Amino acid sequence: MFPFCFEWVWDMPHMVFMGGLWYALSIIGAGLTFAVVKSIIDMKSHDGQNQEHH
Amino acid sequence: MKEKHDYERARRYGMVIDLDKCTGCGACMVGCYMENNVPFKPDETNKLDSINWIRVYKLNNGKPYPETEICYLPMPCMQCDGVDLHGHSPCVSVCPAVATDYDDDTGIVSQIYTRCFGCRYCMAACPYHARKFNWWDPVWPADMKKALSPDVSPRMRGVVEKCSFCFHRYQLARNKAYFENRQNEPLGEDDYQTACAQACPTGTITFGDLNNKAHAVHQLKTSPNAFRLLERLGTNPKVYYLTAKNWVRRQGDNYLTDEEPGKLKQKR
Amino acid sequence: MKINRRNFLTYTTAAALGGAAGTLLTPVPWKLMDDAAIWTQNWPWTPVPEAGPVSYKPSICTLCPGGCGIYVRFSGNRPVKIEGMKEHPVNKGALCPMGLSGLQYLYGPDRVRSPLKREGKRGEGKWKKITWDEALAAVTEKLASLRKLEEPQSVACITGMEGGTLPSLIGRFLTVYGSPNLMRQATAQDAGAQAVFLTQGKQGTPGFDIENADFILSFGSGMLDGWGAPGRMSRLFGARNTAQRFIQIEPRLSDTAASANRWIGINPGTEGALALGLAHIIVKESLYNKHFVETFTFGFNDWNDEAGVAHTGFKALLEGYGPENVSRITGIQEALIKSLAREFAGSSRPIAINGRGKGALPGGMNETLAVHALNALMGNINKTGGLYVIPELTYAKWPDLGMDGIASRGMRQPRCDGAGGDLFPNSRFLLNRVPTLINTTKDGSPVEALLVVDANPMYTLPDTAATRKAFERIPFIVSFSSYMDETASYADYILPDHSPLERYQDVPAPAGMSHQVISLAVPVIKPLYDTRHTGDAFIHMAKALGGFIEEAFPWNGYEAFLEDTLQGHWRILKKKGVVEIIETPAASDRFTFNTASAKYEFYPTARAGTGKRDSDVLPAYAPAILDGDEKTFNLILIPCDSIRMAGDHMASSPFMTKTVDDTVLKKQMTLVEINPATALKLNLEEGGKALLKTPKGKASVLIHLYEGIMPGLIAMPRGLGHTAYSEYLANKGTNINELMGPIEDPASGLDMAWGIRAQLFRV
Amino acid sequence: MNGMPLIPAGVNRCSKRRFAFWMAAVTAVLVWGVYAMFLIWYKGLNQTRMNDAYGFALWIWADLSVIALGGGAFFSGFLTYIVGKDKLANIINFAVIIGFICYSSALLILTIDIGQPLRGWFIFWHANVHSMLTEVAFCLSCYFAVLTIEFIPLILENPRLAKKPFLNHLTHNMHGVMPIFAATGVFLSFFHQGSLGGVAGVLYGRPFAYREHVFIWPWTFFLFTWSAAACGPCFTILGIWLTEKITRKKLVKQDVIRLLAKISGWMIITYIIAKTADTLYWAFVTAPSRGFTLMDFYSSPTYNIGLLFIEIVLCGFVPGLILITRKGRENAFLLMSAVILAVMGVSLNRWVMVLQVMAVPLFSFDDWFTYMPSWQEVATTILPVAYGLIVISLAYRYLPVFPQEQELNPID
Amino acid sequence: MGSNGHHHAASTKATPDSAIQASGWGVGLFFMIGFAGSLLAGWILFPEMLYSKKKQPIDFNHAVHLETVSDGCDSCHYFEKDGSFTGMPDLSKCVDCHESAQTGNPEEIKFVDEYVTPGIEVPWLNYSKQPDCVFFSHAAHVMGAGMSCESCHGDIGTSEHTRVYEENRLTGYSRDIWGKNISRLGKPEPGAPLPMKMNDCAKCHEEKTGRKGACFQCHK
Repeated sequence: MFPFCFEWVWDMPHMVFMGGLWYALSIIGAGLTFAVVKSIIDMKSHDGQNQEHH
Repeated sequence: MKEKHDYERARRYGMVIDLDKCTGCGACMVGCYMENNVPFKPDETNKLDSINWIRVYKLNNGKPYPETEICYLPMPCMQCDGVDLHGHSPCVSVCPAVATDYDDDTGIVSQIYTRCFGCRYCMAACPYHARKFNWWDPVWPADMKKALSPDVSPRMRGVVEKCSFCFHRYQLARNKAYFENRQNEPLGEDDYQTACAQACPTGTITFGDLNNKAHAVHQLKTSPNAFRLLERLGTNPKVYYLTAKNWVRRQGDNYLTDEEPGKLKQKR
Repeated sequence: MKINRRNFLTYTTAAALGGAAGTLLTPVPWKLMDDAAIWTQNWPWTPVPEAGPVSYKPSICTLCPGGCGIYVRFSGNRPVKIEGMKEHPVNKGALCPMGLSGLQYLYGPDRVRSPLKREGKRGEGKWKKITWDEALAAVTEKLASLRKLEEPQSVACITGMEGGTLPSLIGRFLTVYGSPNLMRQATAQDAGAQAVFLTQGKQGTPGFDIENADFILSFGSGMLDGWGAPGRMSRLFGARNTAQRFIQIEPRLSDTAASANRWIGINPGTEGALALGLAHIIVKESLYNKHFVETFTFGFNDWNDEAGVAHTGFKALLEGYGPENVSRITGIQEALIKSLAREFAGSSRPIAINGRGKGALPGGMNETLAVHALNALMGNINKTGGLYVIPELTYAKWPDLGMDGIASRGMRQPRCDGAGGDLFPNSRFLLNRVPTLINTTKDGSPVEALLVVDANPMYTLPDTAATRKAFERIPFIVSFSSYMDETASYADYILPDHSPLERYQDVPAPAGMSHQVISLAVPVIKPLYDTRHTGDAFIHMAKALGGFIEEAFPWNGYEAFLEDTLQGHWRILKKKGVVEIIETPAASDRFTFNTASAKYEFYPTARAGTGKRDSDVLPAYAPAILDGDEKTFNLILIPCDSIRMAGDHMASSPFMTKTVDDTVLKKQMTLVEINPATALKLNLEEGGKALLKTPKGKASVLIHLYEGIMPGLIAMPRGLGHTAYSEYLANKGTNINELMGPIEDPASGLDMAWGIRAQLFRV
Repeated sequence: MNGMPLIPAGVNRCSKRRFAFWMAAVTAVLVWGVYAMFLIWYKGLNQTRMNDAYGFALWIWADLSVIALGGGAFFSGFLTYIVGKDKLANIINFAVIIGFICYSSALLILTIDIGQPLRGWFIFWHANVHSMLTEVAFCLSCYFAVLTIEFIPLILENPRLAKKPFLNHLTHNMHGVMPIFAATGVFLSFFHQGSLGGVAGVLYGRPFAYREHVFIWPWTFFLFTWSAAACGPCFTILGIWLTEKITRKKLVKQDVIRLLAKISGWMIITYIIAKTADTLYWAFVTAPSRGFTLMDFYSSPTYNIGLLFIEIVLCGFVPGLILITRKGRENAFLLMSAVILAVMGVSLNRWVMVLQVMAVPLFSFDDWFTYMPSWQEVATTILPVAYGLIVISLAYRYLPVFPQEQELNPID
Repeated sequence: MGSNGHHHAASTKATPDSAIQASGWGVGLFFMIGFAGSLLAGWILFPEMLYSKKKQPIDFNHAVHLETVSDGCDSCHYFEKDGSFTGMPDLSKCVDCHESAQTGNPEEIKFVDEYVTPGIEVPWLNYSKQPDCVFFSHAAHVMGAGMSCESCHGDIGTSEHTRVYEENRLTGYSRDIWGKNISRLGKPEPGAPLPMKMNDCAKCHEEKTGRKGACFQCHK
């Protein structure tokens, strides 16, 4: 899973497979972080007022 | 260093089992149990949850009395080299946690019980049913624990185990070779033998390095009577069988009605 | 910022989230996750075998009469494995599953760990631990009281078939005590020994030089099913060269038959007829060794005795065994009988062997004589590739016995099994007759006290129900077994012997071996439990009985006795574990026979006597009268042996049982083999449940369809159905002895049963 | 905290009492399953009737099936957020919930199915990238994370939670980035549905399962993804239909259902044609090269050739043809029959690819292997059903799952 | 609990509505409290709790022994003829010199009285004990690779007292295997024993032989 794990080898299968994994994880992580941070900022700027959506 | 490495890669331990010599006595199984700390339960008659690293199958030619013939077939782990001999044996490539691995030095497929988390994918992958799962916690009654060998670690429930070609004996032989400063020489045939080969009273099982001309298996495997089990699946087993009986050979693999064993080589 | 009820939850949640986030940045979750996995890798209930320096100790396997050489591998001071001894002349490294799993007998839960005295009812399993002093005193007291009553002959002792000097020691004890009743269960080897005595006048066991024979004709001997020394037989089979022919004759495709060059199915129990039929052809076609027959044999041709009475010879007997007749009896085609006879006679070193399966059942004397006659016809007596006689080992002289009147009178009493009496003068032990004799005695039992050593008659004797009934009538039973076997669990006292790896035991003649090999099993470890060598126990009892009985045992223990007995061999045996005596008989000796005629007797004069007709003396074939009427019991049940199962007094080890196929044993049920054609008639299916009935008993069994068995037969494995021992060995299937009774051979009194009539119902 | 409504505004829900009664009944089943689960964890897999021949059994089938059926979530997400089928926004919530249930169940089953649950994390930490199972585990857990993220905004729309400003903003912002999550979900789903197919397809020691490869993937890889995308929406439709029957309300407009059914129908038809081609190639080329005829694989009374017919024709072509025809979609009976057949078909396919693979003997001296699950296996397999019912009930009661509900069921 | 409830009830009345809602700063503060608290607990308290501390049965002085023996470490820790390594010497080896106490050292007297005289093996706690699944060839490392004892076991030969043995309460293994440092970051102090987890073996193997080695190289 990590390059410092026992089985890790710097070869194509690892880079492609783990690349895909970390790519997906980082998108999920970035998306979540974005939503949380933006919500904190929005909350401050809207002074705690609820927002209408959809 | 490089040369040594290449030399080591050249080793491929394997077995030649002469079915015409096997009397079905079961000594290989018992020798294996004792050597490898194989557990036992009060009832071992359900062969599908009975741990055997080598199991002797009883084949028959299906003919009525008195034309009936039977043949015993000892089946350990085939230590497959896998498609194109790359070490991707059916089991190794599927293990999600690298609990089973192909050792390039010896060609032996390892199984690390403490790494295995019991998904059993390797068992689904193995066409030979060589792999056994520890459905139960192993229990050694009374003083039977005292008979356990320290060379092989006892398994816990929930993991898969299988024949290792008595790899610990290879380790011990190498250990001795280091001590005697002959680690760069090839191991002799007698230095490393499996427990089943040693226990077999009729000399049915011959074990050695298939790539080493000095070892008996090197020559035996080229016999016209030699075949391997389910060879057509492309598993490339390192266990060869010898028999002069065509019906036995036919049962060792699958053939369409118009196919003859031994005449298919050019096809693949 | 105020904390109140409303925001308390929010703040707590915040703190918890902070805590969770922080914890993820500490080693706690990660280290615990790793350690938890490591914990599963070292569960406290998964044993960790202690490592120690590796060493090997040589000894002999004494789990069966084979006497194979073994090495016990040690890790530190723990024996961890048994491997075959390459240098041993018997097995040369080969071992059977029983020998390989020998450590399970040492460490197993079936061991009796101290002397026990019965509490509660017999066989109930309630025991009281007692000391050795108490145990020995109790037995000695009983023996002393019987002696006082002047009934020493009412003490009987059953020993195992392992041989060695221990039975001699016990025999000596019984002799000075005053009882002739030393017994053991007779085997095919005993039948062979009697045949050797009758034809050659020698006391000894037959040895077969299979190593050098080029044509082996086995009349149902399970050469690879545990016959003789299994290690030797397997090794011989593996090393067999292509010139060697091996023909197996039996009604079922056994593992031996499967490995033979040719398997010939035969109607069960007609092997004697076939042997005579083969002899017929050999004689008719003059294929026999004329020089030997004419010069060194007696009774081949018709002859007149000193009184001038004309007698029929062996040749005349054969007249009645023409191929047509024999084919009808045996079910073998005439042409095959002829070709078999020619092939046998045409070989340079053919040998004929009999004794069914492992050889645990003696079989009929005439059959054994007929098979031996085949060897004699070819002159293959006492020569390479032929039949040898292994003489009984002559031990060094022990001090002379002094005997009082009680002892002498006791020794003159007839044996309780009738062996050696008027009826069966040539038999030495007829344990198979004892249960019936006890059960038919009106009041009391002729046996007042029974000592059982290395034997388990309550399991091994045919007709278990009758045996049990007889044992119920024996007031005092002592078992010296190391294991809680059927007899031990029924005894009043158990004085446990050491287990094989803990004790000395000499093996003077491995079963079936063609020459003398004396081996010595030595204790490789100190006894694990509070056990004592049975030899020591007997010496102790002799000393306690005092007087001349004590004087007959000047040794301070069994080891000293053994040393004294083995004399010159002792030192070599202690050092090497084995003495091999290959005495090729000198040309002159080869044909020295101790019979009345000083020749090999086709007509055994030792069997002749007043009122005996020639047809009683010559080995004619007579069909065995099986129990049960043919109409009701329309099938025949035969026992079958497997090297994966122990058939005798020892139960199979857990590992042996583990190797047994699920077509033999499933859960707690025995599978019986039956031909699919027969099964079809009886509406039986593979794996189906059935009730098996014989005149002796009934059992629930499962069906296994097997093409390799003659239609009309049912084969049942021997060695299952133990009722004692631990859960690892007990309650596995049916003991065939519950279904089969003995059939007394009119010629020898030995058990000649090879089967019993039976019926099988689908349930 | 009290006073604020828990039930979304503008909709009717059954009485608390009735709801509690229903929940108690389902919870009883759940507790039975949980008990069995703990038994298995405590005593080990000997509580099952799996054996060395049947290393994969009921659970793995259940696992593969729920994942296939949960495929409605990713495929609906794909259609809604990426293709832009806006109409499907009306069922996307429900599809996500079904997906969430299916995937959480699948993960739960996996934790009981392994012999050493405490070492389960080895599959991530010590991953063997060549193993299809690793790919399954990775994509499965990542996609489960995605589904959770997709589910969260819906939870946050519960009127009581929606009052919290932070959560309110969070809902809004998560909706904003949802297409990205959906895309990631589609990517992950594509691979793990496929790798589940690969699990069987790469087994070259098992000629019944083995399929020829395209690059590194066996044909089953694509067939599994395809069939999940095809039949998953049918399961969503089935779920909606059942919810409507139980609540006795119309919750989704028929045109939405029909659109989904139409897409599903075309997916099924194309899938089953591909599946047929695959089967023919396998039967006439792959298997014979290993010495097997097709009928060797169907020689058991249980596993006979009828299964193949049922899977391909009855549960493949039939529902596919119904769903691609307008009349078929507009006839309620035909529509639901097709939906049920499709769901059965994909489940049967997973059954065959797990259990029949194990049952087929490879040696002529072996017999067909048989297996009957123990009650513990059955209980733990039913457990997810009870769990799913609980989640759906709670979600339906407290969350605005069906945007069209208010419109279709106006409160007087 | 009760008093808390009372406090809350009392304060609710007096607070304005805005304070009833949790304040952003308050949430942040509590978050930080939880965060910092768990960090402290995880990094400081946890390692203390994870390991139990055990004393060796005898306080063994390696330094003194090394002075008196002729063959260095090999005098007591040696190879058998089959190439296996004996590890901790058993009592029979000690008895060669210590049949009776040689000095007035109380530890030695204790050793003789408690172990030598009754013939009981000393239950030494092995700092380097590997799990049962591990096969370690001393011969390969010492004979083959020419490594010294110190290179893995540290300067144990110069120690005058036995160290406290820290046993992982969960796994039962010595802390030495994991490495003293709970984070396993940084290098062990010079002279200290090396950590002996599988990764440590693999790292060295990769450096020295170019390969981490196959599983069966070190597992049994």
